[in-house]
Amino acid sequence: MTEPSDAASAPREQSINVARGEPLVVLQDVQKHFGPLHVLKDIDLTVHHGEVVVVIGPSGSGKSTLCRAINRLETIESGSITIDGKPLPEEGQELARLRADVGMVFQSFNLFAHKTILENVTLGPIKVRKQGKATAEKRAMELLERVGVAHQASKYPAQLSGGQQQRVAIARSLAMEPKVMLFDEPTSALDPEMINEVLDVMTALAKEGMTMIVVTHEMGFARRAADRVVFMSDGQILEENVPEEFFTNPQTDRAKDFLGKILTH
Amino acid sequence: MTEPSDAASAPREQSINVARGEPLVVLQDVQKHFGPLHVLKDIDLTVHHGEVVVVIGPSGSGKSTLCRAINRLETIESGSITIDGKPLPEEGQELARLRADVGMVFQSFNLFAHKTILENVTLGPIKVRKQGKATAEKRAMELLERVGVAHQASKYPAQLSGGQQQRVAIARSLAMEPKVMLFDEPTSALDPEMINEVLDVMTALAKEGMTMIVVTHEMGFARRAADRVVFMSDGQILEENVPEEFFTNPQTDRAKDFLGKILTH
Amino acid sequence: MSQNASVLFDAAGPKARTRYRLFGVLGALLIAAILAAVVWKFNEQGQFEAAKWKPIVGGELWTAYLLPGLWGTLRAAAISIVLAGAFGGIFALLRMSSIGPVRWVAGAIVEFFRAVPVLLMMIFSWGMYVKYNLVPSEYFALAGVVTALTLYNGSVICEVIRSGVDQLPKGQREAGLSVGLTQQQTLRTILLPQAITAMLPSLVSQLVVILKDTALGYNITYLELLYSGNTAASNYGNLVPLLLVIAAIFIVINYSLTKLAEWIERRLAQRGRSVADPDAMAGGGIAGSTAGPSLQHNRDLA
Amino acid sequence: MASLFDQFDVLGAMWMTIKLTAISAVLALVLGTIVAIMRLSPVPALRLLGTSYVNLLRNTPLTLIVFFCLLGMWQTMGIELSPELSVNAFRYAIIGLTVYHAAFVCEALRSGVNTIPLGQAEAARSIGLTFGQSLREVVLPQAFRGAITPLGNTLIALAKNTTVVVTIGVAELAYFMADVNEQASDQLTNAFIIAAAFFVLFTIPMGLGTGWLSKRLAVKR
Amino acid sequence: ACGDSETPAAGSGSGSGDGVTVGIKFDQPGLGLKSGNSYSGLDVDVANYVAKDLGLGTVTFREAPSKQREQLIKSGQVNMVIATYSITDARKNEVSFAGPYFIAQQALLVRKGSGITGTEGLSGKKLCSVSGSTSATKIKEKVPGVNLQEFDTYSKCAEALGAGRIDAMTTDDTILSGYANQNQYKGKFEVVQGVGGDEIYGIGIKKGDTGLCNRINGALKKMVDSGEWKKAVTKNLGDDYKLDSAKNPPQAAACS
Ligand SMILES: Nc1ncnc2c1ncn2[C@@H]1O[C@H](COP(=O)(O)OP(=O)(O)OP(=O)(O)O)[C@@H](O)[C@H]1O
Ligand SMILES: Nc1ncnc2c1ncn2[C@@H]1O[C@H](COP(=O)(O)OP(=O)(O)OP(=O)(O)O)[C@@H](O)[C@H]1O
Ligand SMILES: [Mg+2]
Ligand SMILES: [Mg+2]
Repeated sequence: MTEPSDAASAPREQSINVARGEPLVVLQDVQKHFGPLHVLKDIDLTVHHGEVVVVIGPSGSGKSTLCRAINRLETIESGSITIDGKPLPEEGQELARLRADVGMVFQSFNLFAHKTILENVTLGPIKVRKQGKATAEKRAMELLERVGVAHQASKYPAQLSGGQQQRVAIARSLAMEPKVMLFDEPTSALDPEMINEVLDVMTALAKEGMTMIVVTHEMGFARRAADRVVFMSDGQILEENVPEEFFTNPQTDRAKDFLGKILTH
Repeated sequence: MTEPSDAASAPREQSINVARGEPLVVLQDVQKHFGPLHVLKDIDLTVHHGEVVVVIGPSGSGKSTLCRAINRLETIESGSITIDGKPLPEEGQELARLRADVGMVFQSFNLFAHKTILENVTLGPIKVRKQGKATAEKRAMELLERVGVAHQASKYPAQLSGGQQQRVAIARSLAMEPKVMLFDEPTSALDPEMINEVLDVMTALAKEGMTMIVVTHEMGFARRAADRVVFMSDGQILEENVPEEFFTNPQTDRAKDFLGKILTH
Repeated sequence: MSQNASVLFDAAGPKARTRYRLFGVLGALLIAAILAAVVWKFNEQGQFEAAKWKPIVGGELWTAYLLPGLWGTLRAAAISIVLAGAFGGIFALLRMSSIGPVRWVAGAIVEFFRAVPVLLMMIFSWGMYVKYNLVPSEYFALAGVVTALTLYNGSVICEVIRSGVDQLPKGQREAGLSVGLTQQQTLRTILLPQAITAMLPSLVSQLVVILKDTALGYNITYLELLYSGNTAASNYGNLVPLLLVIAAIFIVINYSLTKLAEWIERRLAQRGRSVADPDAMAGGGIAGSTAGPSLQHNRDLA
Repeated sequence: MASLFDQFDVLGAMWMTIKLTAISAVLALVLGTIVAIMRLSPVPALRLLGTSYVNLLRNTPLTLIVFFCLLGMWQTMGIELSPELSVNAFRYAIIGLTVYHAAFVCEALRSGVNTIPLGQAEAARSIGLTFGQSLREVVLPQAFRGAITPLGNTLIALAKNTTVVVTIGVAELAYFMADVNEQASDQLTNAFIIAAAFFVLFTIPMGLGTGWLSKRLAVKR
Repeated sequence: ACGDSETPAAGSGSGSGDGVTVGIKFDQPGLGLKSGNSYSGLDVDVANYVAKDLGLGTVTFREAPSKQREQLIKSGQVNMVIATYSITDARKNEVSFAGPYFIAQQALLVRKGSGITGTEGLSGKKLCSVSGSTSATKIKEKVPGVNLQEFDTYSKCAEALGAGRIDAMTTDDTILSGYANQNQYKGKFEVVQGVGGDEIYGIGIKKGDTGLCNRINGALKKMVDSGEWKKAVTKNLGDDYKLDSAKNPPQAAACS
């Protein structure tokens, strides 16, 4: 694997040194249909500890499905997905436990609308990790502080702007201390001036060595934070490369075409 | 009024020469509240024949309201809005006639879902302009050709991609031969790879000399096609300038801050 | 549908599937046991005697009682749905009128008819028809049934249409106005056609309500299924078996209507009701959708 | 009009309507919730059972259901709910009203669940909550709030539908109307005005109340 | 004389030789019962006899629910109503009555061997009647402790009695006898008479049609004299029906 983008800050270096080379998420020959539609075709993908992988591709190419399959929000038909060497459990407590280890951030935030910001962040630690309320809240406040919304802790999600909600969603995931975080277009429901506040949090996370799989159209983020860009089209992974290489010199026509559409404006 | 459309190529220079200087849309001291919220404060804005004005500003700053007020989809409390020298009628036939002269393109396309593409475009000419069906359809097909969706004429809106729908919406407005076109974030509901196909149509329109007021976050478009950029914040117009000047040298802190947020990613 | 039916829970794994199958078997056994107990009791009381069921298999009971009753049910329902549709359409327009007092009066009338039980209106209007001999006396009961069903269901349909217009995306109206259509033209050519199409499933399921409510005509001697079943039972002495048969007829007809409504709904969705509330697309429903517009409950009752 | 009050037990009929409504409402809410949980459960057999229940009950006229309760359970199967026949009929009326409206309560709750965006349950599961936990912590609290309005509509319909039990001789307001029609038909208009006014006054607060409640408890999105 | 002139009008074409429409009950065994596509019962037999005697042609039966009887007559939908139609002063204001042709009395229907022999035995027993009927009210006055179930039809009471869920039902002895004689209950029930007052069955016709009234009364007299009346009673109400011969066959009242 190539070196991450020039490693500006210390923490990343360390965690990479510890973990780099160890595969964390491994997909092998994954297949998935929706009815007649073949949405995931022969997907092989390995994401290593501390690596940041950005997935891009046209609408409908299967990026979300890929992301969701890793969390088993979608089942796959054949092939295998392993996390930290263990295959995805199929059900029950084990599956729940695995999901606690895989953070997921959605396009539409999905904060629990009837709970306060603080409750959103502490729910998982209390119910799943069985932490005490005080411990959970202390940790939650730290995380909210870190994403910059600590002063909103007692509000309800609807009272926050989209960018703030998404940062809370990231804090909620982080509270579970996940091994890997999945982001499915985390900024595409946001007003433009809020996009950066979320991308900044994500970039910081990447720098700290979090393993991340990010579906996004934000090419700036991909260049800045990704170790690798994966290009999907029609359910297939067509290209994988370091960002610089991918953006300046895409190999396939599909990728060229896609980049052409997306980069000129 | 200039001849916007009969010359397919390079008419912009001409029409500007003809019309530049004649005010078309004039807002004077416009005020508007939503409850306690003062959404339009002392708005003064003059848009000339053939001019392309891009309105930018943070979310909630009143851009949409401004746009909608010009079409009287929102009423204003005081001040005046005139189009081609005539104040906005308050109701009835006259208001309808005025609206026919002001094209409006919405963020969410708003094609008539129960009518085909062709019917969407011919509805106004037939019902409002009292054109014959054949004439209206002939003209509609020309416009659909121009925006590149003529082959979809007999489909229903839901069968088209977002980008295609938005181009139809533009054709629908053009079919009324409007004096001015209003665009309210026409690309922000689109997938990234469809944004350009819409911006291209709008750029062409601008080149042909159409008078346009465009609310958008697409800075590329603003640089490329705008004669003037208007920056709004908290219901006020804080800056007006030619694009180059505005982007490189914003005068107010608000504008600097906003551009800072929006341009880095 | 089946794929998307519910995201409330995960797709079942092998263990869950086994467990579910076990639940299924146990549940089936339990239900079979309850049914067996009921059947045994019914049998003890002779409800399954040949004497009680033979007439039902034979043709005479059908030609002399049930079919005329069914005809009465269908006839009252058909007349009522037509009149209620007209009533609802007119009152919807009145309730959306730009003249305040018209809106207000129409609203009061509609709300009144929605608040008063259908049966009371039936008894009352029937009493009036009889007392003042307002229609030929052979139609007293029919008129009573139709009047009550029309007033109630017409009011409901009025609200359905109104909410149909309300549920259209705001942009549809605005786009109509922007093209230069007047308020009236926008209502007529843009909003109402979409509202009525979108509400078609609700309107069809309103038929179920009307059909069921014709059975209230029983109380005012209207010759519908339940009434004719009772008359038949006076002769054959098999009321319980007959009620079972009548319930089956109602269920079959109403279930078919419900399915029809669902089919229409799917068709509309396929043809691309982009008019549906955008929220609904963003995720209006984690339980799978057949619930339809929120008014549906109200209307399915009574 | 005063003579109606002397001649007939109007107040008793109103009280009967209120009792029927209140008791059936509580029972229907309980039964309907159980059916709704079956319909929403991951167990196919339970879902089938819940769906069948709703389809059967919802498509049968209430009059028939009330008959079945009394004729099937009391007369044929001999289950007597009280040695006092009027109480027995009253209780069967409640059973009939309950089982019928439970189907609608179930549908109201389901539509409440439908007001919850898809992502909520997924988000719950993706932080590691189990099915039961996500139901308890995330889905049901929101579903009940979203269901308040349809539940209110069901309650109003239930109040009006109590009139149907006149057929088994429970002395509520339709019984009163029928009685007047039989014995003092010149007073029918007055009787209708009294009964209609009662229902308007009885149901309007229900509508306003549930409207207020659903606004107050609404989950803002 | 003036009655004669009204008769043809009353039937609006069906009153004279080409047919007559008679309102009866459809659901009362022994009196007026629709059995498949034909009709049976005392009321039906009386109607047929009268129609034949008066040369009215074929008889068409229509259902005449209690509440609609006056209007059916007034509007000319039926020429006569013979449907356990008690003569009362209130009704006389709206229609005229021929007859009476039978005087029934309130009675109880009980299971054989139940030991109930009269109203005294009813205390604490379960009694069934039809909602809003006067018979139930009367019994309640006499025996306050009675345990009353009301249904909307007598058939339901009869079924409940047959199933043993109630101890007695009450209404006119004619109707009760009709049930006691129905196939499915034959031998199971017995009628207990001497419970309450008389119900005087008349034939309702258009008000003031004394001509028709007199002709019907003539026919009724013939029916009694010829023995047809007695035969009809026995056939429909059963051999063991205890006819109160002090009152029956009744003397026709003067037409007015
Ligand atoms: N539950 C489903 N049932 C049926 N088809 C589905 C379902 N979910 C997704 N699809 C289809 O599968 C394909 C891939 O969907 P997916 O959401 O993974 O694409 P994507 O790359 O994330 O697109 P986008 O950029 O628009 O989010 C699409 O064609 C989509 O319509
Ligand atoms: N109908 C309304 N009722 C009350 N408040 C409204 C209404 N429409 C808009 N507002 C408020 O008015 C303010 C200005 O709204 P407007 O839509 O004009 O902003 P905008 O600049 O277009 O924002 P965006 O970029 O998010 O579209 C916002 O605070 C908004 O919440
Ligand atoms: Mg996606
Ligand atoms: Mg806006």
